[in-house]
Amino acid sequence: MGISDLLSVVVFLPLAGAVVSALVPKTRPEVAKWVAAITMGLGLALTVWIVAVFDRTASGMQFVTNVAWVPQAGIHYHLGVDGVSITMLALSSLLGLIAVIASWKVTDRAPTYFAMLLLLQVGMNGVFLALDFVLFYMFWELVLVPMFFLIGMWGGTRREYASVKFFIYTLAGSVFMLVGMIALYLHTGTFDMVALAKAGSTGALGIGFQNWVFLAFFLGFAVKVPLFPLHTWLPDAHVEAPTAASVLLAGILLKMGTYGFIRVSLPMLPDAARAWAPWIAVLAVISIVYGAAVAFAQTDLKKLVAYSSVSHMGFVMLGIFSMTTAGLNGAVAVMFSHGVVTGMLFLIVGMVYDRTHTRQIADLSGLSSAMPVMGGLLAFASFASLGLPGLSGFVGEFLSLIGAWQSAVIPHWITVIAAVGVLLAAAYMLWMVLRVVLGKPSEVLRGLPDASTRELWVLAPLVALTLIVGLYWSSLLAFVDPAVKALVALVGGAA
Amino acid sequence: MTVGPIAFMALAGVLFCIGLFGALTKKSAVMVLMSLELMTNAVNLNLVAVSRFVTPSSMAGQFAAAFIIVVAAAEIGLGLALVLALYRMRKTVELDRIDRLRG
Amino acid sequence: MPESVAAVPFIVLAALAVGGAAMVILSRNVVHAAFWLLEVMMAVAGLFMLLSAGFLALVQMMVYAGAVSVLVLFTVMLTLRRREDAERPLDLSWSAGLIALGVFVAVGAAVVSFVPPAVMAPVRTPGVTEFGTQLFTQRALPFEIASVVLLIALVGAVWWAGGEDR
Amino acid sequence: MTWLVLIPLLPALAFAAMAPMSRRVRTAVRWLPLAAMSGSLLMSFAAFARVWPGGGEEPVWRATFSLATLGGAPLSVGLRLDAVTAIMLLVVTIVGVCVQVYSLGYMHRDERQGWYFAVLSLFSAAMLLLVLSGDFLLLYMSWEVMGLCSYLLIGFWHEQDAPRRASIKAFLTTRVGDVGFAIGLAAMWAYAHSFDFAVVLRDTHWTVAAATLVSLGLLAGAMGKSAQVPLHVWLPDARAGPTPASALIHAATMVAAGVYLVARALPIFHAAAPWVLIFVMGVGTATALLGATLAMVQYDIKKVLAYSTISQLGYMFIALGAGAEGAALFHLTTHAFFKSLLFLGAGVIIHATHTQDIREMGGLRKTMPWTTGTFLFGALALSGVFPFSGFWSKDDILMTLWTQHTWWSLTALSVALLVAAMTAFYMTRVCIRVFAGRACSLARETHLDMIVPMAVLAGITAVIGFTSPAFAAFLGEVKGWPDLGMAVVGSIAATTGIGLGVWIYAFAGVDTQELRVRFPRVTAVLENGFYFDLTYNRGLVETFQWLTRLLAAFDTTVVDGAVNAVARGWSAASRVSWAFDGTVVDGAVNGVGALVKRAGDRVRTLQSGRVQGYQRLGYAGLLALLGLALLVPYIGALAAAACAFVALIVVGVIVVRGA
Repeated sequence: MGISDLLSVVVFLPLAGAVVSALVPKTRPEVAKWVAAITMGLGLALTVWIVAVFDRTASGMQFVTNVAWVPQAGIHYHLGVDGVSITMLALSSLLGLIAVIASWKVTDRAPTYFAMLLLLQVGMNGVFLALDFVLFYMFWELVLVPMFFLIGMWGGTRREYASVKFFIYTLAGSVFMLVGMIALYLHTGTFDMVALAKAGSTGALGIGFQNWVFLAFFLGFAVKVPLFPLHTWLPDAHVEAPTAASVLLAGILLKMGTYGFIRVSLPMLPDAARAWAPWIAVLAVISIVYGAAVAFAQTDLKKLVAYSSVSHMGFVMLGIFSMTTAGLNGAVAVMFSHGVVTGMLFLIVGMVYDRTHTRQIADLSGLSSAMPVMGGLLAFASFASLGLPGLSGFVGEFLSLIGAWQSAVIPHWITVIAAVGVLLAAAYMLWMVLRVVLGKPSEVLRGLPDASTRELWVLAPLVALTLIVGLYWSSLLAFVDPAVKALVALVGGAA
Repeated sequence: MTVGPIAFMALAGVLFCIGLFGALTKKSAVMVLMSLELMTNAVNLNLVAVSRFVTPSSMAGQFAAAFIIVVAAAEIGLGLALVLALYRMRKTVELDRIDRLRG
Repeated sequence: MPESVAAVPFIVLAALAVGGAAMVILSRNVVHAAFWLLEVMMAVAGLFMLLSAGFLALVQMMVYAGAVSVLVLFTVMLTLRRREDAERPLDLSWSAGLIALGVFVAVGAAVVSFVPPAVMAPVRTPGVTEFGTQLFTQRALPFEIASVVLLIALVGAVWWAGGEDR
Repeated sequence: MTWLVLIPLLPALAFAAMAPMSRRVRTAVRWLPLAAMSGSLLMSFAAFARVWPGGGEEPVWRATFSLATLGGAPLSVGLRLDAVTAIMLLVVTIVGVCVQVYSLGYMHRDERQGWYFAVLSLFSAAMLLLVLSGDFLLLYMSWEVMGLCSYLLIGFWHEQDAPRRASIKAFLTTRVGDVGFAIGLAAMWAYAHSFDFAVVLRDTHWTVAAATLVSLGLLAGAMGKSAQVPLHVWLPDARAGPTPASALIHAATMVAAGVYLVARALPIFHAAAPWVLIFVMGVGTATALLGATLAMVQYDIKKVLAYSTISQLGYMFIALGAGAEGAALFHLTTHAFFKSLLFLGAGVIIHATHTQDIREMGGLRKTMPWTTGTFLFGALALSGVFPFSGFWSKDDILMTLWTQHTWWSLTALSVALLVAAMTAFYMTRVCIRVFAGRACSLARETHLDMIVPMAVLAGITAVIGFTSPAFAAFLGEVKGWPDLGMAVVGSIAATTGIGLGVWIYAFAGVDTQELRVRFPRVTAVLENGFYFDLTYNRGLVETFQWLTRLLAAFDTTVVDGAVNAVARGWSAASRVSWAFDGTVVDGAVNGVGALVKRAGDRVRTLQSGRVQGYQRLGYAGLLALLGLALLVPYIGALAAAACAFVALIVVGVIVVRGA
């Protein structure tokens, strides 16, 4: 097995785990979770290996596997990583393992539950590594199924509604994506994403054609991001989903949308992207401000975090469609940091919920007095989320902002409003901290235990990553920059 | 006197449509399954004929037909098992009395 | 075009197949219909022979004529409470007939517009030997998958048909 | 000279070590920040010695560190040591060590004091990093971390409501300014492609438009941090935190960071449109006047000092507006010492009297001689009395305004003189209320560990003024001893204020309550701080909260409602459309109900639940599609025929109607 087969192993290892986990009898849930943990752990180890041997100076695809799959239709089994996808792969492998450990106490139909988590992992890894459109689409849709079941079977009180809404909404989006994909295929005769990117940048596609295909892909990706006004599935799905599913939903699934924009819309349809950029920037800014404002009014902690995701993903979109290296670097940094930080927030909210059985902000106050460690970590995550320098959230937001200002396609006033969004983020986060973390401890918190060792281990890597990326930007951006530079050169934006 | 592929294809078409008619009309689940078998047979016949006349050396159509037979056998086995299960549950094999999906 | 097929046996077998199929649909008695189906299967097996697909003909005989028909007959027997239950109305319907006719017109149009390409006859028509060789070399994977499918179907069928005692 | 890195690093490490500790262990090692800070102090002296004798434009030492590469170009941050940095380092570390020592005594009863010391240490690290940073990005980053520490310390006693609210208010108000700062940085990057002082301030040739934009952005940030009007509202509330933290953060160092920022960026301000500097001066003037006015009417001793800080920061902005970097920094330095001294003194007084209200104090000079003495040193310096430090730095600013001699600067000068008098007046008021008169409490002198830092600061306050020419020379400016005329004018202003204060509060015994009753409207305006808070609360905060609730409702009803409406399925949709048809086409209202029912029934029959029905539909649909596909070439013709048909009917109807 050569090193280039590593990617296939990383993608399909969880599938094997899922099969094994599903076969475990219901009466032995601990076997299933160990299977899941070991599989995820192996996957993470392999990912770390890939990250370690990844050539950070090169801009192209690495570890490429490309064999004919359905040669009649020109479909290939084509995997590879570049600087953008490797950050996402690392994030998804890490959050996958964390999701499993965070679900350690799940006993209800545990074998199926862990099989679903593992299956989800196959789809998530696959989306970020696939370089053939058909493969990409398959993984993309594969993600929906386990998430649907995770929400629908292990979710909260309105789980049916939330899961069906999530499924249909995102499926409706991806149908448009399929249309765009087929249109591209009919026009160019290939499903190969690398070849398509080349075709797009050489101007092989007319602007009229590009516009329509861009719109189709936009609908597919924007639902996933989610961009205002296509975001309403997100709060429902988040509130009803079990903690681990929330973590993966916010941490990885949303990134699939923005990753699609980076991997598909920008390089393949550059002219259309340039033409649409100001409008998308407007939507992004609305997402930023609107998400922040709505988050401020929430009374449910999980909903607050969910709407904050809408706001943060707006920064990603702004960075992407600035079409500058700073903006795109920033976008990937926000994607990574949001995965880590929001994961942390959801985990902590879940841990608090496990103890108190409430997520109402009004019920929880004085967390830092009742559980100093938990409260401190929640405050830490909030500060990372509101973009405090020295923590990871700042890196991306700042770079997105300067990229947007620098951009030739985005007017300055949009950037100014986005900067106000940073202020609003501070407002809702601090307002939450004020009511939840600070103050006199409320009745429901009395006598509850502080974070356990397992919970600390779940959060520790996220805290560490937040600090490392925030203090040493290159630890993340060294991977991203060459790919972004090549992309911007392809698209022809400002340096 | 000889016949070419068109004769076989026409025959297959007739068989298929007879099967289709049966599948659409019959009220007994067993009859519907039998009609489905007719349709599969028609398809197989078509495949083998085209393989014989168009790609005589590769036998691709024959393989396809062989696998269809396998799947059809599996299908009829499962289908009949379902019919039995249904019969146990509802004491009938009449399809028009099985309408739990009614809107 | 490779060597053609003699018309006389084709016409005989085709008549048997079409007639049998019609009888399947038109029999009032389910048991009779099952026997007519068996007749159609055998006619099709003959047609396979005619198309020099010997192995398939054999499989057709064994699987359909042997196994499936028996299965159908058993099911019919098991789901009949009285002898009279075997007699059923004809259940003919105009709309279904129209649809079937439409499909036939469409298919017929497709068939009529089909122009057989000119193909060189092979040196030797491949037979059962070649079929077997290919089956276990080039097409080993589909073969294995097919066996797994059969196995799963078997398990499933047993499961569903298993009865109340599980 | 890489050891300079240790100056901010030591306190940062102290914080990093203490943050994960348990409360008990943290309390046990509460001396750790002090140890780290002392190390920084020593190294700051060493750094100062390296820069000595100063005067050069070029930094003595610089180091860059690549944060990231953007499109292959490095995004670097760096440290630099030059004269300004050396002075700021000394100011921060000296005040910092004094406050740390003082805090050991002040906080020793508090349960969570370990956390207090840890945050104080992080703050020191951020402040030291800020003054050491050689580019605007690192400066901005440490700036925000300071904001966090300020937030944490103001809200230190978060079980009470007031500190919690004050902390969030402080963070958000300064962040309003930081929005401008961030935009300024973005514009700076877009124009100069660098944040480095050397590149941005010296090598870049700024266009007026770009420089104006950037300087306004930076100014916004500075106004937030340095509590300039209209972003000053957070500073008076910041007194809710522990008093020594107020001394360090909200008097001496952090609030001066805005002044430091503008002083650093002054070359950009010079390149900007001329009105920008005048605007800076105007902001400073307004702030100085407003702060002094409000300080005169406060009863809370910390609030008096807070408004006084605002006023003095305004003074510094006036100097910056005049382009006098040296004068501003000198006032910053002297102010850091005497204002922290005053806050520390206030802390002792509050501890001793258990109140912050100066009306409930009095006669402390007998029981607390050391506190009285040091506090008086600070008060005299603040009032600008010779030879205390405030006199010298204030004189510098006044002289700068006089020499600039423009219409604007002379206006500012007259206001500044007025403010000087007012400052002397309100400090006299506080001193008389607190120290004179009969003793009204059992206050006792505090311990030595708190007196010593105050005494050190008092000593510095007394002598540092005499370094005025040396200070300027060190920064590379040429300046002699103060002009006698301006010194006399300044002293007259101070004396007038003191005299008035003594006359009113000590001799004439004017009843200020009576004044309040006589001028209710003026009183109301002053007591509400010119209604800034009220306006912001009503106009911004409440509107924002209302707006967020509105948007949240909008989100669930309209945006999500639209989604649900779409998803409600064909059955319902067809009912609605049938009903619509019924009303519009027929206009027969009575028929609607029947139509709706019929439509529903019709849709329902499609859903028979029978498999074969579905199958038939499927095949029929397939055939229809096939037919459609065959007809496609003729679709254009069919559509044209249909259009023509409709047009014909429309024309016919019009003709018939018209006839």
